[in-house]
Amino acid sequence: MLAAIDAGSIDALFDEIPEHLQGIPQGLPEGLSEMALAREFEALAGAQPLLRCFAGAGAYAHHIPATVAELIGRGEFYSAYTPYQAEASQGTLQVIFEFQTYICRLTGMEVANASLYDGASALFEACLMALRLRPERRSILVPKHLLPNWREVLDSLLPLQNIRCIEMDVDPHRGTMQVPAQAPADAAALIIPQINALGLLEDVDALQRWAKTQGLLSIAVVQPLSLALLKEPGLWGEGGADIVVGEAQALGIPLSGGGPYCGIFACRRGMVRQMPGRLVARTRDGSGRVGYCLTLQAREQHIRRGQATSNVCTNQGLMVTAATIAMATLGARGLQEAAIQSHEKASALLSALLRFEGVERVWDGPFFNEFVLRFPKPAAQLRDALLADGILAGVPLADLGLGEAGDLLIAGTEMVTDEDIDAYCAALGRFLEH
Amino acid sequence: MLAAIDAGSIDALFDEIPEHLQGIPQGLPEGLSEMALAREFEALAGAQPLLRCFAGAGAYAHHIPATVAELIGRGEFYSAYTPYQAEASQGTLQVIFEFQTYICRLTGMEVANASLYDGASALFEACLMALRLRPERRSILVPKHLLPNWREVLDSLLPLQNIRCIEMDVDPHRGTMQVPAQAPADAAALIIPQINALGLLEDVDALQRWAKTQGLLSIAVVQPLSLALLKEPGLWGEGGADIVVGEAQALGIPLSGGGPYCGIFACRRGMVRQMPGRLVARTRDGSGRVGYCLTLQAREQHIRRGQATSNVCTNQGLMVTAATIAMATLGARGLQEAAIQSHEKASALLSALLRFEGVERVWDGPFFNEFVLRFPKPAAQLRDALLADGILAGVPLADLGLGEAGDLLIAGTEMVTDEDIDAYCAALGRFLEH
Amino acid sequence: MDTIFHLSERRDATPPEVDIPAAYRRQEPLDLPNPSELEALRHYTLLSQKNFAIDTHFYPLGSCTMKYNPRIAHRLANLAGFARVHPATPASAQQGLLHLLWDLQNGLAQLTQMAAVSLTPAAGAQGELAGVAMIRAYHHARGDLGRRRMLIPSAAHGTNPASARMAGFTVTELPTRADGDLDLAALERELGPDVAGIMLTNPSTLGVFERQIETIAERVHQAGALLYYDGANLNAILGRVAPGRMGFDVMHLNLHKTFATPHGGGGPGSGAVAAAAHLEPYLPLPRVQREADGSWRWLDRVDCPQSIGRLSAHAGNIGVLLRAQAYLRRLGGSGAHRVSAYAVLNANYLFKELQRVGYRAAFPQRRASHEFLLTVEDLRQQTGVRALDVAKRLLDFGIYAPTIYFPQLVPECLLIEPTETESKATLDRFVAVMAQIRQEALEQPELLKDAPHQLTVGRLDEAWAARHLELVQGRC
Amino acid sequence: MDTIFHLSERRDATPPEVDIPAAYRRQEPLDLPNPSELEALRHYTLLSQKNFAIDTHFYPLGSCTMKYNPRIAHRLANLAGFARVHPATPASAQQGLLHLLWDLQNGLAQLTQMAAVSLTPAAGAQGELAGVAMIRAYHHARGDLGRRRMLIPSAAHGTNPASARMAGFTVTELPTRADGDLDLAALERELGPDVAGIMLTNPSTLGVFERQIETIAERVHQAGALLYYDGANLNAILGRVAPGRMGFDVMHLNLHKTFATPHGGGGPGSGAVAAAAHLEPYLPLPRVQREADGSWRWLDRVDCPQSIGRLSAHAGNIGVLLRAQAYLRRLGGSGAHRVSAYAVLNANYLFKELQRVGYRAAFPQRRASHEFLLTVEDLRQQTGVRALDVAKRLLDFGIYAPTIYFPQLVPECLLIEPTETESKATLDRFVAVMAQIRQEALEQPELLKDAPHQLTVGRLDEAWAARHLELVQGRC
Repeated sequence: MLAAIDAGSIDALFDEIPEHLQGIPQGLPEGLSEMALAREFEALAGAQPLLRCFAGAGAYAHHIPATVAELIGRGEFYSAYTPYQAEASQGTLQVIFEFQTYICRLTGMEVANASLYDGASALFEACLMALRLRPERRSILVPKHLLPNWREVLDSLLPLQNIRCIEMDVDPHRGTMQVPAQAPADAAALIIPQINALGLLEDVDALQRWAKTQGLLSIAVVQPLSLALLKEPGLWGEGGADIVVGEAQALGIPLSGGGPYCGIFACRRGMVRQMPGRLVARTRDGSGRVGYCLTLQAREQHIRRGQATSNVCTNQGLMVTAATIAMATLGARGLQEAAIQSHEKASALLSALLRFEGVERVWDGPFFNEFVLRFPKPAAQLRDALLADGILAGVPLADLGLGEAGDLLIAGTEMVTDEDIDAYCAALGRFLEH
Repeated sequence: MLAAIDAGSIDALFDEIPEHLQGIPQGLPEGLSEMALAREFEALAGAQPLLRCFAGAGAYAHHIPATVAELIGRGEFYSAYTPYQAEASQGTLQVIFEFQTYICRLTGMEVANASLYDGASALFEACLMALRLRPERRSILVPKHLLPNWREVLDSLLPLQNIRCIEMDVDPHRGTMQVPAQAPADAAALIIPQINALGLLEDVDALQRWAKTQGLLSIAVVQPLSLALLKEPGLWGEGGADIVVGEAQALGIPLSGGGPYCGIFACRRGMVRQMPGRLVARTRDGSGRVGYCLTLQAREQHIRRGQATSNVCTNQGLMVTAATIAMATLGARGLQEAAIQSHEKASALLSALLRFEGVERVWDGPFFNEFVLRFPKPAAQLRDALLADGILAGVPLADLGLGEAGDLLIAGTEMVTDEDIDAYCAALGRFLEH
Repeated sequence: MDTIFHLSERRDATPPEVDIPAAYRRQEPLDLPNPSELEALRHYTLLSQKNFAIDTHFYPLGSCTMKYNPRIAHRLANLAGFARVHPATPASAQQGLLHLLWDLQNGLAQLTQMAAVSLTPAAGAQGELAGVAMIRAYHHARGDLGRRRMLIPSAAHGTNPASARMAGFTVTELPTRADGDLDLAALERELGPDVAGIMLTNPSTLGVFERQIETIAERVHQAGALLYYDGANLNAILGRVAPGRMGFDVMHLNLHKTFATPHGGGGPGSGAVAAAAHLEPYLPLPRVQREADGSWRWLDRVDCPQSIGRLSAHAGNIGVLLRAQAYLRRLGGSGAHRVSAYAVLNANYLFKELQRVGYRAAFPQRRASHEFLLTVEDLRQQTGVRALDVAKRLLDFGIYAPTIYFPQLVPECLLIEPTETESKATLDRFVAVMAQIRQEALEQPELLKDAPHQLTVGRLDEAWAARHLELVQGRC
Repeated sequence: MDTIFHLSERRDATPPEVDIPAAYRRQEPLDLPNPSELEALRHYTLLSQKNFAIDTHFYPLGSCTMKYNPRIAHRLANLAGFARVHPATPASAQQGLLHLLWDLQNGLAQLTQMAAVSLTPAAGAQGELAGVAMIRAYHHARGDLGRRRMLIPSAAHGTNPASARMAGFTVTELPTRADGDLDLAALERELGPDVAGIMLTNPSTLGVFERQIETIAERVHQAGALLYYDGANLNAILGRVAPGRMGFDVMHLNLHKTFATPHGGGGPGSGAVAAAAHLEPYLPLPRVQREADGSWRWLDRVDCPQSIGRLSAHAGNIGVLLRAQAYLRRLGGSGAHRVSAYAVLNANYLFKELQRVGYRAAFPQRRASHEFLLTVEDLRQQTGVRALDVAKRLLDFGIYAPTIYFPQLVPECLLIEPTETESKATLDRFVAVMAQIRQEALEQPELLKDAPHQLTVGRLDEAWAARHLELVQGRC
C-alpha cells in the first residue's frame, strides 16, 4: 500500500504536521489481550455487590424482556450509522417510526421525535421550544419538586440564553404544586411533573387548566411506563399538555449507573417545525413502495447550522430500539401489568415499613410506585447501613436537597418480591434497634 | 379458529384419545413469569463459585473470543433447522463446509464431517467404522490410558454389537502406550491418543507404523487446539492415521458443566462412504451459482433406515458454528499463540508446584498442557480443600480409576495468570502444612 | 459468497518457538487464514443472513416441532455460573446446576408419568439407542437372552430401526391399516418369545393418534416384550396424555423439539430418556440424585451397577438441558397442557383450511394431531408437479418447506406441523400462499419446478454434489 | 413491511384494577398491540436485516469514523455488575465502575494532553455545548463580560455554530484558503476584545491538516480568546498529535467515533470534554476523583463550585463510557498510535487509487488525513450525475455512501473516510466499484439517477415525506 502511495513509511504520511508536535503517548499502560481485558472488567464488575434495589428518583429497576438485549446486540442495529441514507437504513427508520407511534399513543400526543439524550435534557429542549413558541417571554415556571438533578440541568443551560426559572411552591401538607393566582408576566410555560420528586401524583388537570388560562404552555414531565395506568398528558385538563417530555429508562433500558437512557419528546402537530431532534416520516419510492426517512431536517444543525432548533445531532438510537422492542414484547397487557405490579409492590412495601415504630409517611396523597417515609434516624445513615445487607434502601431526600434528614424516597417495581420486602424489614429492624 | 374446524372446544380436538388417558399434569409447580424465572436461575448460578480452573481431562478453560457468543446467539444460526432444504440454509451449510475445511487442515486429513455429539461418541463411531472397513474383525485395541470416561462409552456401546475392546498396556516408567509384537488376530484398529490421559505425548509415529505393519487401521484421538503445535495425524508415521476423532470443546465452546461439546471426525477420502454423520458439499444451481448442500445422505438413517452407517441424526450444529467462528477470529496466529501459551503456562505451573517438598512428577515425558503430580496427601482431599480458596486444582487420577491416591492431573491454558499460579501455590502451601 | 479461506490475509503463523521436542511437532506452519476480527465477524454475520430460521420464518415442518425458542432460556444457560463449570467440578461446587438438572429429571418424570429420567443422551437418536439398550439389558438381567427382534411400524422415523440395529437387534417392520392405525393382527402374528419390544410413537408419524394403544400395550406385555415410546411427537399430547399411562415402559424426549431448545442449524439436541420403575436400574449414567441432607450429587456406576453405562464423555448437553428446564419452569403444569392444546388447534385449523383451498388429506376422516399429512399425488398426475416442487416454491414466499416424502407410504406427501407458537395471522398467510402455489401448479407448473427463484441461490444440484464430492476448500 | 401495529393481535388490555383514584387514571384502555413474543422477535429481527451496518457493510463515511466496534466491549459493558447499578448507589457500592471511569478520564487526558476530563456529555454536540459554555464561564470569572462572539470556519460541522449559539454566543464565520488552510488574515481581522474563542477541528473538515495551527493558537491567545477543539476528526492523529500540544484550551472527544463505541443507528454517543488546567474548574459535573485512601467518588457542585453544572440527569452515557474504556485499555498507548497510522494509511491509499480511476480530488496537492474530499462536479457537468447519485448507486454494491455535500464549499463533494479497521481487500473492492460507477455515469447516467436498485426500497421521496408528514401509525 505504501508503494501505491509513493510513501516510504507510514510516518511519511504525516509530513504536513510539524514534527515536534508528533510522538507516541507516554503514561498509558500497554494494551491488553481480549482475555486480560475481560478478566480486568469482570473482576471490577464482580467486586460490586448486586443490590436489591429500592431506589428510584427517575431511574427504576424494572424487568427487561430477554428479547431486548438479544435484538439490540444484533450488529445490524448495534453498528448501524444514523439513518441519513434512508434506503440502507429501513430497519432503524421503521423502528423509530414505531417508537414515535408508541410514544404518541402512550402520551396521547400527536407527534413524537426519535428521542433526545435523556429526560432532563429533553426537558431543557422543551423549555427552549416553549420560548421559540412564545418568543416574547423569558422565563419558565418550574415546580420546586421537580427532580433536583433535572432542575440542575435547566440551571446549567437555560441561563446561557438568558432564560430564567421561576420556582413554583409546594403545598407543605400535600406535597404537590401550588400556583399563584397570576402567572409572572414573562413566563412562557409551566412544567407539570406527573409524578413529582416526592413520588406524589399532581392534580394535572387543574394545573393544565391554570396554565391555559394564564396563556402558558404546559410542559408535561412523565415516566412513560406509568402512562399505562395514568392519564395521558394529551388529555390533561382542557386540551391537554402542549409538550410532553420524559425519561424512557423504565421501558427496557438497564440502569447502567445512570446511562445511556432515553429522553422522549412529544408535542402537538402544529408545533412540529419547532421541535428539536430527529423525526422519521413514512414515504414512498419511485414505484410506490412504502419506506421511511428522516424528515424536516431543515430544523437540524447539519442543515440549518446556527439557526437550527437545537444543536442536538445524536439521538439515543439503540435505546429507542430497546424501548420499542420492550414495549412490543410486553404489549399493552404486559405494560399495564408492570405498571400495576409496580404500584402494588410499592404499596405492599409501604404497608410493611409503616409497621415500624417511628416510621411515618410525610405526605399521604396518591402515588404510583414511589413514596417518602420519615425515619427516626438520618436516611443517609439508614441507606449506608442497609448496603451491608445487600439492599439499596432508597434515595435520601436530603441528598436531593429536599425534605428533612430522616426522609427517604423509596421505590417499588414489579421486580420486588415478598422476600425482598422481608429482607428490607429485617435489615431495617436491625438498623433501628441499634 | 374453532368455528372454522367445526369444533366446540379445544378438548373436542382430542376426541380420538380415550378420555381416561387425558388429564392435566399434577405435581408440577405453577409456571413462572420470565422475571421470576430469571431470578431463580440467577440465584442458583450465583450460588456456585467461579473457580480458577486447573482441571482438564478432556475439557479445558480456554479463552473464547467475544465474537463467538454474539454470533451463535443470532437467531439465524440459533433457531435454524437442520439444513435439509439447502437453498434456505446456505449460511449454516457454508459454515459447516468451512468447519470441515478447518478440521481437515488441522488434522492433515482429507475429509471431515459436520461433527458428532462429542469426542467420546465420535470415537465410538470411529470404532464402528473401522469394523465396517474390516468386516471380518471383532475387536479394537484401546490404550489403558485413554480417558476413562471415553473408555466407558466404548464399554457401554460396543458390546451391543459384539465388539470387544482389547487393552494396550502402559509403560509404567514412561506413562505411554506399549504394544505387543503381534496384534490380536481379530483386531480392526488401534486407538492412538495424542495426548493420553496422563497428559503425556505418545510416540505416534511408531504407533502408526506398528499398526500399519499389523494390518490395523489407526484411529487418532486428538485435541484439535493442540494440533496448532503438534504433528497432524495425517502425517503420523508412514501415511498417517486412517480416522481422526477428537473433542473440539477447546475451540470456542464453553465448559458448561460438560456439554454441549463437539466431536470431530475426519478420515481418508476413500473411506467417505463409510463415514457416520452429516457431510456438506459444494455444488451449483441451475445458473451455475455456487451453493452448498448435504451430501451422501444415503449413508444416513433418514434414508437408509436400519442399514445406515449410524443412527446418528443430530450433529452439534451450533457448536460447529462456535468452533468455526472461534478458529476464524483467532486465525492461525491466534490458535498457535493459544497453544503455545497453554504449554508455557502449564510449564510455569509445573515448575512452581515442583518447588514444594514431597511433590513430584510421576512421568517426565513431553507434554502439551497437562501433567500428573504426585502429592504427599490424597489428591481428592487436596482438590476439595482448595475449593475453599476458589481453586479447582485438577482431577485426581484415582477419580479416573488411574494412578495412585496422591496423583493429580493438572492442566494449564493461556487463561492462567501469574496471579493464578501464586494463588495455587499459596493455597497448596496452606494445605500441605496442615 | 467467498469462504473465510478466500477473503482474508493468509500470512502463515510464524514457526513456533516452544520446548516440545520437534518429533512431536507440526513441521509446516498452520495453513489457516488470519482475518481481522471485523472480517471474520462480517463474514459470519452475512452468512447468517442467508439462513431461514424460526426467528425470521415460519416452519410448517412436520415431525420437527419448530417452535419458538424463548430467548430468556438462552440468556440463563449462558450465565457464567453455569457456562464456566468444568465437568470435573466436585458436586459441592455445582449445587445450583445439579439442582436444576434434578428439577428437570423430576419434571420430565411427572409429565411422562415415568419413574425416573436420565438426561444424558445428546440427541433423540442417542436416547433411542439408550432406550433399546435398556430393553436389552432388562431381558438379559432376567436371563431372557433370546429376545433379539424389535418390532417397528414401517412408517416410523428412520432412527428407530437404525438405533435398534445399533443395539444389536434385528428389525421387523409392521404394516399400518388404511385408517392410519397399526395393523393389530400383524402385530399379534409377530409377537413371540424372540421379540424384545416394539418402538412406537403416538400420535404416529402419520399425524394421527394410535387409538388401539392400550390394546397394543396389553398384547405386547403379555408376550413378555416391552414398549418403547419415540418422543418425537410428544408435542401433540404434552401435559395431556402421559406415555407412562398409555403403557410404555421406556421412552426418549426430544428436548430440542418439545421443550423449545434451539435446533441450532442441526444441533445440539438432547434426548432425555425416561423409564418405568422396572427399567430404572438400566438408565444411562450419570443421573442426579438428591441426598437426604438436601444436597445433590451425580449417580455413577457404583450407585447403578445395572446401568447400560455412559453414552458420552460427560453428562450430556447440559447447556441444552438448562434451556429445557427454563422452558418447563416457565410453563408449569398448566402451561404444558396449553402447549399441546394450541399445537393441536393450530394443526387442525390448517388441516381444514388447506383442504378448503384444494389440498388432499392422506387421512381425511381422522383428526389431525399436532401435524397432518397431505398428498399432492393428484397434482403430480395432472401437472407433473411434485411435493418437492411445492416445498421449494414455498421458500420463495419466505416460508420454510414442510417435511416431504415422509412417511414413505403416502405418495407425494407433505407432513405439516405449525406448532403452538405461530399466530393465526401466520397460519392464514400460509394458507393463502399454499392456495396460490396450487393455482400456479395448475397454470404454470414450470414456475414450481425451477423454484426457488427469490433466494440467494436457485435449486441446488444435489446429484452434482454427490458426484463431485467437493467437501473441503482447497488452497486458494 | 408491516409495522408492529399491523401484524399483531390488538385485543386491548383489560381495564386496570388498581387503587389509584380514577381522576389520575387513563380513561381508555391502552391502545397498543399485544403480539406474541415470537411475533415481536421475528418482526425486529427481520427489520434489522434491512439495515446496513459496520458488521455487514463497509462505510466510507467521511467525518463519521465508522470503525469496527469490538464485541468484547459490548459484552463487558453488559456485565450485571455494571448494568444493574442504580445511579443513586453510594460510591462505596460502585467502586469498580468508578475505577473504570476514572481510568478513562485519565487515559483521555493523557491522549489529549489536557489537564482534566469530564465524561458526562451524552454526545459530541453536548460536549461542544459544554466546551463553549466553559469558555464563557472562564471569561465571566475573569470579569471579561464583553466576549460574545465565537469564530468558526465556514466549513465547520454544523453543530459548532449551533452549539455556540446555544451557549449564548454570536457566530462569525471564517473563510478557508484555496489550499484548505484557514485564512489567517481574516482571522486576524476578526480577533478582538469581543471574541471569546475559536472552534476548530484539525485535521479540518476538508480532510487536511491545518498547518498553521501553532500560529493560530498564538494569535488567538494573544487576543485573549481561547481555542476549542472539535474532536470529530481525532482519529487522524490519535496517539500521535495531542490537541493540548497544538495549543487548544478545551475540546470534546466523540467516543462513538474515535473510541469505537457503536453508533447504534443514531446513538447513544458520548462526547467527553477535556480541558487545560485553566479551564478545569468549569468542567461539567459530575466527575470521578480518586481519594487519598485509593477509593473513588463523584465530584459534585460542592467540590467544583465554578463548574458549568450538570448536562443530564445522571453522569452521562456510562454504558458507552465503559465500552470506550475497554477499547482504550485494549489498545494501550502504542495501540492508539497505530490507530491513526493505519487510518491515515488507508485514507491515503484510497485517495491515490480513486484518483487513479478518474475521480478528482478537492485538494490534490495535499496529503489526505484520515479522510479526503473528492468532487464529481466534472461528472455533473458532463452527464448530470450528482454526488447524491454516486452515493445511492454505491448502496447497490453493498457499500454505504460517503458523506456528500459537506463541507458545502466544495461542489458535488464526497468526503471519504475508510478508518483503520478495513482490510486492503475491502478498499480495493471499493475502488473497483467506484471505477465501475464512474463508467456507468458516463455511459448510462440514468442508472445512477434512479439508484439504488438492489435494496428493499428504491430511492425514497424525501420531499413527499416532508409534505405529507406521516409521523405516526394511525389506527389499523
